[in-house]
Amino acid sequence: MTDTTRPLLKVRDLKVIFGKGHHAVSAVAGVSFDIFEGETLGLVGESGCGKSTTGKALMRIVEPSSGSIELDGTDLTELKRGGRQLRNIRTRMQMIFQDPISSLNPRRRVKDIVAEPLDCWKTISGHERDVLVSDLLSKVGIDPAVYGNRYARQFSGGQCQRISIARSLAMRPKLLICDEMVSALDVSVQAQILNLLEDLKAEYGLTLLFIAHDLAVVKNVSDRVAVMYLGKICEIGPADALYEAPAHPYTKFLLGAALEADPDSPIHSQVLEGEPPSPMNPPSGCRFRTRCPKATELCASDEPLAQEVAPGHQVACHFPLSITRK
Amino acid sequence: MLRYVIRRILMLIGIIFVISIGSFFLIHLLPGNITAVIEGPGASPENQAKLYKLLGLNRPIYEQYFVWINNILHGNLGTSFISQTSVATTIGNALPIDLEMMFLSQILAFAAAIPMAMRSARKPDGIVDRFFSAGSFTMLSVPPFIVVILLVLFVTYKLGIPHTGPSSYVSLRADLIGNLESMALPAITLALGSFVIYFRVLRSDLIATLQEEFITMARSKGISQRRIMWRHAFRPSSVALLGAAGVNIGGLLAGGFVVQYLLNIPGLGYTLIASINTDDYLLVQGIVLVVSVGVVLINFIFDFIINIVDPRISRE
Amino acid sequence: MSNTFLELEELALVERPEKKKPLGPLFWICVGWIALNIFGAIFANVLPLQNPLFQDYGAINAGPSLHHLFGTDDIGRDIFSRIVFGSRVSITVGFGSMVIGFGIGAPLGMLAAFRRGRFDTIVTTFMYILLAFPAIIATIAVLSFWTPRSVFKIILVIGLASVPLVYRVIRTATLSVATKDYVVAAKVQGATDRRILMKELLPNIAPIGISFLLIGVATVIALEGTLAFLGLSVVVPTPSWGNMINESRTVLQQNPWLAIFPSLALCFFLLSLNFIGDRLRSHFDVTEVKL
Amino acid sequence: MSVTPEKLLVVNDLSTTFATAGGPLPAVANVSFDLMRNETIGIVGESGSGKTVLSRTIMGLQPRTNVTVTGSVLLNGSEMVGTTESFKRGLWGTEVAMVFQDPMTSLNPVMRIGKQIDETLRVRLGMSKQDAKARAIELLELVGIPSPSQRYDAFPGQLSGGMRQRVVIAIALACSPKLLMADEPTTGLDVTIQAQILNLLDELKERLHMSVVLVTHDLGVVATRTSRIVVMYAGRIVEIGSTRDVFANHRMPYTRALLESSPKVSNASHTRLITIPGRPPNLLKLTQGCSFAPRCAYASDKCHQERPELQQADQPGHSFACWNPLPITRGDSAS
Repeated sequence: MTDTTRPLLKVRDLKVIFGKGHHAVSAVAGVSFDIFEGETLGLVGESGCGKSTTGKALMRIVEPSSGSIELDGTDLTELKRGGRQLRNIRTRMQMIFQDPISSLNPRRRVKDIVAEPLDCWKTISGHERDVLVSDLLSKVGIDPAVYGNRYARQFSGGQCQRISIARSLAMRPKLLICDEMVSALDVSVQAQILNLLEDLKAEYGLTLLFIAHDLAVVKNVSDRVAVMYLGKICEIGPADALYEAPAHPYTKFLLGAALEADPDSPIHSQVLEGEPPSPMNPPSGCRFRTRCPKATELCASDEPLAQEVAPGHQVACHFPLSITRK
Repeated sequence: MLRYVIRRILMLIGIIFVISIGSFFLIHLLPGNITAVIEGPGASPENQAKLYKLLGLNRPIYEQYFVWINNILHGNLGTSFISQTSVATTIGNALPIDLEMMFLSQILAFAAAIPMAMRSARKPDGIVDRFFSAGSFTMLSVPPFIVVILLVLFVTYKLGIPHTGPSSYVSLRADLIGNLESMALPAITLALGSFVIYFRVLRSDLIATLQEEFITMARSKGISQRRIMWRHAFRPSSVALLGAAGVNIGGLLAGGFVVQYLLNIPGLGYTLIASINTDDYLLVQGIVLVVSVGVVLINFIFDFIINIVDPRISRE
Repeated sequence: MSNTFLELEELALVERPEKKKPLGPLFWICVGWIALNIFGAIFANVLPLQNPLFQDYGAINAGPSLHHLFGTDDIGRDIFSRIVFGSRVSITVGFGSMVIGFGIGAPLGMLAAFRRGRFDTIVTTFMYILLAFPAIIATIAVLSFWTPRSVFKIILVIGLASVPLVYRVIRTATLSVATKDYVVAAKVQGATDRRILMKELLPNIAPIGISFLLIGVATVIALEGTLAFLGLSVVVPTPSWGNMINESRTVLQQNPWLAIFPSLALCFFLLSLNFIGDRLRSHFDVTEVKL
Repeated sequence: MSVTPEKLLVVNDLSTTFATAGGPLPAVANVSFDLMRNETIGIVGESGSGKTVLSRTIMGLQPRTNVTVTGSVLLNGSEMVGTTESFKRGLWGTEVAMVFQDPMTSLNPVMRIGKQIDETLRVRLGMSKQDAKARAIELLELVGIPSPSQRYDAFPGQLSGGMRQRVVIAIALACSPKLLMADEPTTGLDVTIQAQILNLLDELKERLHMSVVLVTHDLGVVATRTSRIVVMYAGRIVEIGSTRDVFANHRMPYTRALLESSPKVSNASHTRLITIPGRPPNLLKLTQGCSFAPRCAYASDKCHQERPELQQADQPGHSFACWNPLPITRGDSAS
């Protein structure tokens, strides 16, 4: 199912800087990764680490300051802003947002919301369009005959998210960017949506970038996981391997802080101290060094580059934790 | 904060500049020979020459503006050709009356609006609130010139207090009690208009604030209802109130003009209407300039107070 | 996939119930009153009304009677007919100015909030400077110099003076909508800016615009009344509510009806407009924009 | 006093009903449980389960209009239900205090944080200005705020979410309450900050000998930090027992659904989650049967018609409300 040889999306040294001069904030400070066809890449990090901005920059909803984003060989950063080519390429990559209720126009009918991309591009119309819309709604578990004519404001969060998914699939995109798509939902509804996403991924042959702060959710859906801290990726690797044996101290702390719904799981008294520094004034060298117990002078002077610690597992740290596999 | 203050001051200078240009060009709306129109029939050549010099009419338009603004910065607003008195002096005599009227009416309006809004907000949709809200909503639709007529009708016919003629205004320096008596009706009229706005704005903000989590938090500390209202709810709810007050004082001027016109209070409004009726264009121009700058300054001050009240605003 | 489909079947779907209060009978009474006034204004000439300028010397300062429903003024003109004819000025000025104000302010506000960037900065700064300018003083000043006064000039001056206000309301409303995810979602689907403006933004801003428009009309009518009262509106003897009230001042003692009836006409009209605007605003749950 | 000294809080048959346009809304119905001194109990449920309303009703902080509260809440011997606000005011802060869900909205944005702590000390304990300030700075230090005397003058907007929540905790602790109600205290916070705050609460509970009610939707939060757990669904308790029993020997299908539908870090990637159909019910349209029956795989006719009462399970202190309980799968693991 997963063709891990061909990258669908190649991101190189992506930077997003908000503001100018003294008030400039580099929300994304040079991020590079590939997403291979058919895989799910999880992007995890705490609030303010730039994961959502990365997702939006990939769609050029937020303008990247530098770097390249190559989808199937086309560099998105070179397309004219607001131009037809950019609008067109967006049909091949779609996005699902965090707030399900605000991502649907409350004054439009569900059918029209799902048909929006079709109407924009006028690929199909009339009866064909209606059939496709009904089909999409059924696929996400919403009965088109009963609910198709209702207004979006009448639906609950979980149902809105289903409608959003239906809309994003209308143009049969290759890449789906899911930005915290289940974090606003109750656990029981969250599980439904996650299962639905997995089913649709298989059916439509989708490639996913799954952005979330919840480590457990990310692991459950991802083949590979990238961990972000203060605008940079500090570790990227296969999901199971990375969770089992994190190589970056930050990843280790993050996993240690994640709460397991198990009374026997140990309480980690060794929690990460302090709070992330302001992205307006990031530390020199390694960005994690101000909170890292292992930090040395080298960490303050030199920025660590990504190094491979195992096949497909890279870490940006001068002193990666040793990886021992059983 | 400092950046914010500098930005506001630059904006203030820009606005005053725009106002001065606007006031200057008013004169050019007049049809025909400006000096003749302004001075009316029977203008002496001597006076025409004076005005010619004041406006610098032989020079290019931008130079005319600089001549004019330079005169104004030196306190020379020209001399009225109708009354033969200095415009600056006329304004200087009338202005204190406006300030007093404004001051009295705002004190009355706030004194009524704040406690009533608090009472209303304590039980939204309760009987008291419904009564206050319906009353204020109705009053919102009654323009000040109607209020003042109704008040005059009421005072004169129901209470039997005769409404005296043009001499009814008593200056503050002459007789404090008499002055307050003569100012009561205009101040109440203006206060009613302001009260309606302040009450509605503060009520809806208080209701919103009282639903905030930090109010529940304050309750859970075990402090009294009264303290919660004044210490916790009032200040964050007063931003819109202050904003409304800043804007309202500008709007109040029109109402103030009407009231002065009707009740013969010789403030700026009365003088303005009189000068419009006598085609005393230089006096009109002078009053417009002074009042506009005054309104802008008042807005500026209110903006400043809002910043002190709510530190969130200048931080963003 | 059919199992997820079934999951929902058995449950009631509409979980976010609409909390809307019905508009209520009072709302429709107000709508009816406004409609009646507008009807009267349009058809004043064909309606069986007395000539508003005819001076009936047999009935001067007469109280209400069958012949003169609201009585007559100090030179014997029929007050009822003058009120109906007088509504023409108020209504024309009220709606006319708002057409100008919204015609210029609303598209600018929407565009600025949607485009952002330099266009927004420039227009907004400019509008805020104008907004700080006391519009009422400016209106009075221009009207006192720009003689002779006509309805058209009054509409133009008030209309232009209202542009910054309309701009600010519409821009704020658009901003709150334009940052919603559904607008971003439309962009992501490849919708053109034009399509986003028309399909996503306009339907969500229109309710705010309409309620503000009605309240704006009421404000302008009150302002026109004030101007007329000060003698700065249409030239007498053309009746308008404001100048009728002004004329009544001198005979307030002998003939209070002359002040009371036009005042009532004006106040009921304003009250209805304000009520409709306010009710619509709460009906559409316009909380994010303070008018 | 008739209350045994070990029991700090006794909630008996507590119901909170809101009067809404759509009819009476039973947000909390017939809830009974108790809490020992120095104990931490967890209240778990999804949105709409009534857990937040329950915690506020226990404190007496429910809204003042359109609400009916019946039953009894005995807090350290004092009945809270049906008393006046001024009576409850005497208990708030000193007997019971609350930490709120969203630190971004629970602090007054236009009041310096020092003043917000001071206020309680001065109004409730009658401290002088200087004493209150000194104590406030001590409290800020206690909750782990760096350079507290400088932060004393800060506005809430100048602090991060984690720091604000520490300030909220400092305010709650100002008058040394015996019971701390923590309503989703870490929901809006990042995992690493969440761990800091939960550890802080644990540590303070031990140091100050408090009891804690920890309300949350996240089973991970209560798993290791509580001795007992109350599971709520549609305003009622559906299962209650020691933390271990609820996790390992749960009998109510909803408890299992809640446990199994949440993804776990220890799951292998692409683990299929067990889901329950539908979503939590509309409280205005509750049927007479078990509220969970429409979503329950084990539901029988009886479940739809008759509401199950809480019944005793095998382990002491463990009860559940279900007609068709799950069999005991993993045996008795209670220590």
